[in-house]
Amino acid sequence: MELNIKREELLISQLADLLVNDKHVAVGAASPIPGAAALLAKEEAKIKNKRLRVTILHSNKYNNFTDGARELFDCAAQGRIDTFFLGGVQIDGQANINLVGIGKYPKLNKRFPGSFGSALMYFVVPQIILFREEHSPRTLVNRVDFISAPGVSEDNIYRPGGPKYLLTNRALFKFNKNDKKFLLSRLNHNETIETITNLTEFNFDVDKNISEMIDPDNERIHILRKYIAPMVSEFYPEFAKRIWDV
Amino acid sequence: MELNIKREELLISQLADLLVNDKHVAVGAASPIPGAAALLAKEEAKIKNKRLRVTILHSNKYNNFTDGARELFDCAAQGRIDTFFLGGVQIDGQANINLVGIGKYPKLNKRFPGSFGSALMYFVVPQIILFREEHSPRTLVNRVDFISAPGVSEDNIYRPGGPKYLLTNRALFKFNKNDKKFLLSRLNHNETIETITNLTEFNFDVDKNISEMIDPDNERIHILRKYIAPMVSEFYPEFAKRIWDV
Amino acid sequence: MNSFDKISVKEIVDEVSDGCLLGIPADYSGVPMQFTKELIKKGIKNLRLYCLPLTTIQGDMLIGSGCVSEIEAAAVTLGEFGLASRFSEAIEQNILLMKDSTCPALHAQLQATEKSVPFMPLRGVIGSDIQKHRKDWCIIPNPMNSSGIKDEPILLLPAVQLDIFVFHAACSDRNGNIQIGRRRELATLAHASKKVFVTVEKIIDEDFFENELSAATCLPALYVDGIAVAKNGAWPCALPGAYKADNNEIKNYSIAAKTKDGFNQYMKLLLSK
Amino acid sequence: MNSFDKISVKEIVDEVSDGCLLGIPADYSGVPMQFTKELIKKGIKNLRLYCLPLTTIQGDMLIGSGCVSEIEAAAVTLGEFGLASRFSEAIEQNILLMKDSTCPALHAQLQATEKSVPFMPLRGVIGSDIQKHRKDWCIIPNPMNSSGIKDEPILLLPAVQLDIFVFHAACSDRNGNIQIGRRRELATLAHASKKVFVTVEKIIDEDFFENELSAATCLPALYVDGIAVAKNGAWPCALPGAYKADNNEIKNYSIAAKTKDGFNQYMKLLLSK
Repeated sequence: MELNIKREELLISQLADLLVNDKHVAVGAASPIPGAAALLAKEEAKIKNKRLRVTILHSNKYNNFTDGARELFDCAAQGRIDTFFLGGVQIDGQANINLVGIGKYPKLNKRFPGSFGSALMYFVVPQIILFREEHSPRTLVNRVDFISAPGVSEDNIYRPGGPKYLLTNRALFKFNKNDKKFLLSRLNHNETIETITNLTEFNFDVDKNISEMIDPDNERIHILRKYIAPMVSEFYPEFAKRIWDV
Repeated sequence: MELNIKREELLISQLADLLVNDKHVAVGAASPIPGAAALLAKEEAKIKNKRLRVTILHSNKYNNFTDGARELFDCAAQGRIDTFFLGGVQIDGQANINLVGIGKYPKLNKRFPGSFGSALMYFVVPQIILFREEHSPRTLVNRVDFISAPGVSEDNIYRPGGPKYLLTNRALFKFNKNDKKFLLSRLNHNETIETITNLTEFNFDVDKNISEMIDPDNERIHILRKYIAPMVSEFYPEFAKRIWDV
Repeated sequence: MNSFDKISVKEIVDEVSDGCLLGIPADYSGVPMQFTKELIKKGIKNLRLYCLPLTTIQGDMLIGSGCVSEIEAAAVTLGEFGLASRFSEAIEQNILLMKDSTCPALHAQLQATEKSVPFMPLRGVIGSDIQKHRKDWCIIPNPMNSSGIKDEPILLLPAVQLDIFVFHAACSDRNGNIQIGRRRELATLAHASKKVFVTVEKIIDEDFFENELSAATCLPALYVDGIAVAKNGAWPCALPGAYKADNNEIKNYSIAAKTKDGFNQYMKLLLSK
Repeated sequence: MNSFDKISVKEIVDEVSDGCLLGIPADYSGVPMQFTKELIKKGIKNLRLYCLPLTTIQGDMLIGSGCVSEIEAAAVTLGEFGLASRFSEAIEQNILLMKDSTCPALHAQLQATEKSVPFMPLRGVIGSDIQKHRKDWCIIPNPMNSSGIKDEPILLLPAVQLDIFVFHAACSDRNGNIQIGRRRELATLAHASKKVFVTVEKIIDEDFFENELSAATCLPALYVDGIAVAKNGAWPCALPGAYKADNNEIKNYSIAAKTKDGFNQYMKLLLSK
């Protein structure tokens, strides 16, 4: 039987694939797709008798911290978080991210909330996955208007962490730290290198082994819909209702 | 009716007199006389409708802290502790204190426990009261063998706190910060300037208004024996038993 | 004498002076909304807000009401209800000074004051435009040999002491100890503030320090200058462990606040309640 | 898969290597005496002890048993039972390297590691002989303009990361979260250690995180590498909130330990139990 896989489920599945080697994944505010991916990866790890801890901020139940709001940052700085997700109003070709605004700072034309903890997390978490659903020339820009956190740093900067992937609703890029450049590696169904090139302002390389995103298999979809959906509905009720009607 | 006042009660009374303007007194480990003085001052403040907080470390009941062992030091550094007590294997005429040992460090002839938190507390608590029962040339020395915490500091050192008094079982000294010298101001009964001079290795000045220690009045003795003694017995049972048989 | 000062919300408001540096808790740590309404009624001016590390409706309302001249934060947002429009507009119109920061820096600056040291070091941040625009931050070569990286620049952040910090909590005990649970950033804010006031749902006739476990959930009374009872005092924000956010109300606010007029009408109604 | 690793005290001992830097809790924060006995039985050598901020019978026994080459502490003492004789004698005989420190410095060095910064500043201490003898500490001119004092020297302390930290606690929940109550210095020690093991009186079939207040009393399982049940595991030391110190036993120890022979006889009996 063919399952009708939703776009969000496909993205969740892509992200879950990136978490299989992790011991501790943390998810920040307003991130239902990364949150669902982390819980899915945790559930699949359990089946394989492996242990994956998931910390979802703004949730009480999936929040492992007891030392106040600073513990996320201390914990990450200690190297105890393997993967974290960041977004951006703008993301550029060197993986700089902008969460502050559009225009010439401080005189901005359009002000967004601010940089949150990105300016530390981007430096210390080994696998930062950039996640921005909107894939367009206004989000994936040549040069961000404001660097909330830089994609790369000089050699004399303490930086065990940094960008590893960028996922949009159209494509998955890997980030090549040495070339300071993204590498297009997976395409969503119906996308081509050409459509992605047209919708991306920055230049990127193309993986020799570029492929389509792999749909989640029946077992994963089963776990996602049966076990993960009700968990997600606890802290992202509107998202869970829209996608899974739970 | 004349009360038979014990030596320890007289010392407790001297210390309590020094706490009347305080809002928060903290007492470190192994200090039954300062602990009793702080609780006495608290009780007397209550009668005058004033509020005095007392923190006694190593007590659960009189410990106001919830941020772990560092909170005493943070709290003091914030200026939230008005009086703290320090002792010393040796105390010298410049109010340097030695809690480490006798001999030429690090090759000591006699090793004592160590400096505890004195090296910070002495700098940040406005009123440090040095308390050492034994008054002898081996405790009150010309120059300490090891400075756990210095009595005075240069002007460019952040130092809102420091020594204000030194109480022994024979005398009470004030410390003069400008002259870097102790001033003998109260004598225990049966002591004279001469006996104190003979038993003190360091030089000191003598207060023009030097007087005998004033015995606690009947009301204070009543409060001490009736209310404070049972409190003290909770965390210094042997001391309370010995002095008050409670 | 009581072991704490029980006062009114208005008396807390009286402690806030024009131009002072006010500590602002995040939406998850007890937002003192009833106090904020009274503060706006008073017509306070030129507040400088220090958010640990962000603010939602509290900061947006104060900004929209013209009470704020400066704000230091890692974010100002209405979360799932979108942008904080009064904040965004004030920045776009250049009438509000924003000291853009990042969460761990806001924590570290208060921890410096907590320890009474002049600065705290922080890793990361270097190379960001946040750092480039913060003239109160400085970078030095790492003076500590043992660090490992050659010629590593180290970012130093200045100690920040708040003039006043106000938050809302579920309860205090009879001695004025405040139950904060896991929200230990509230202790950091209190430690770093000259004055601390708390509004609570209720005062309980217990001594939280009688039990080691309940003691562990407290901010000790010694850091608190006054406590006022304010029933439902975080509304429409959540009070962790007590009640959830009134999302309908926050949504209504987010829609109204999109325009200056809509905000003014909303606030007129709110303050007349 | 269980959410934590339940192991034996012997398996914890196997994790301790000769020469490693071992974190030592104060007498008020859960001394792992059963573990310490097993460690001495194993014949561990050249331990470096980092005490937060002091040690009592645990440190003295390890020193007397020849397990320790170096100790960093603000004090080594048997408290009301007098000097820690094995420690004092080892210093007087010049066979133990003591890094004399002061309580807040020991806290700050771990907090630096907690934040992954190379150093922490500390006020006070300057002008003491503690500071003069610590070659790993450094003093710089205050680079932060806003501090107020002209030409102020500032003491910097290096970040210290422990190799292993072991403590004893009343209980863990079924997910491996450890109840530490107010003893939050245990969290700092855990955050700053590469490996963390805990002995507990019992494992309770509860989830401490189901309730905000009980969550506030925990060290989260994510910092813990293994848990062993050790009934009465702090004896003869106290376990705060659970049982008091066995003062008779500590007094017996303090008398026996006054001489090398007395100590050896005491230990022989203790280890044969």
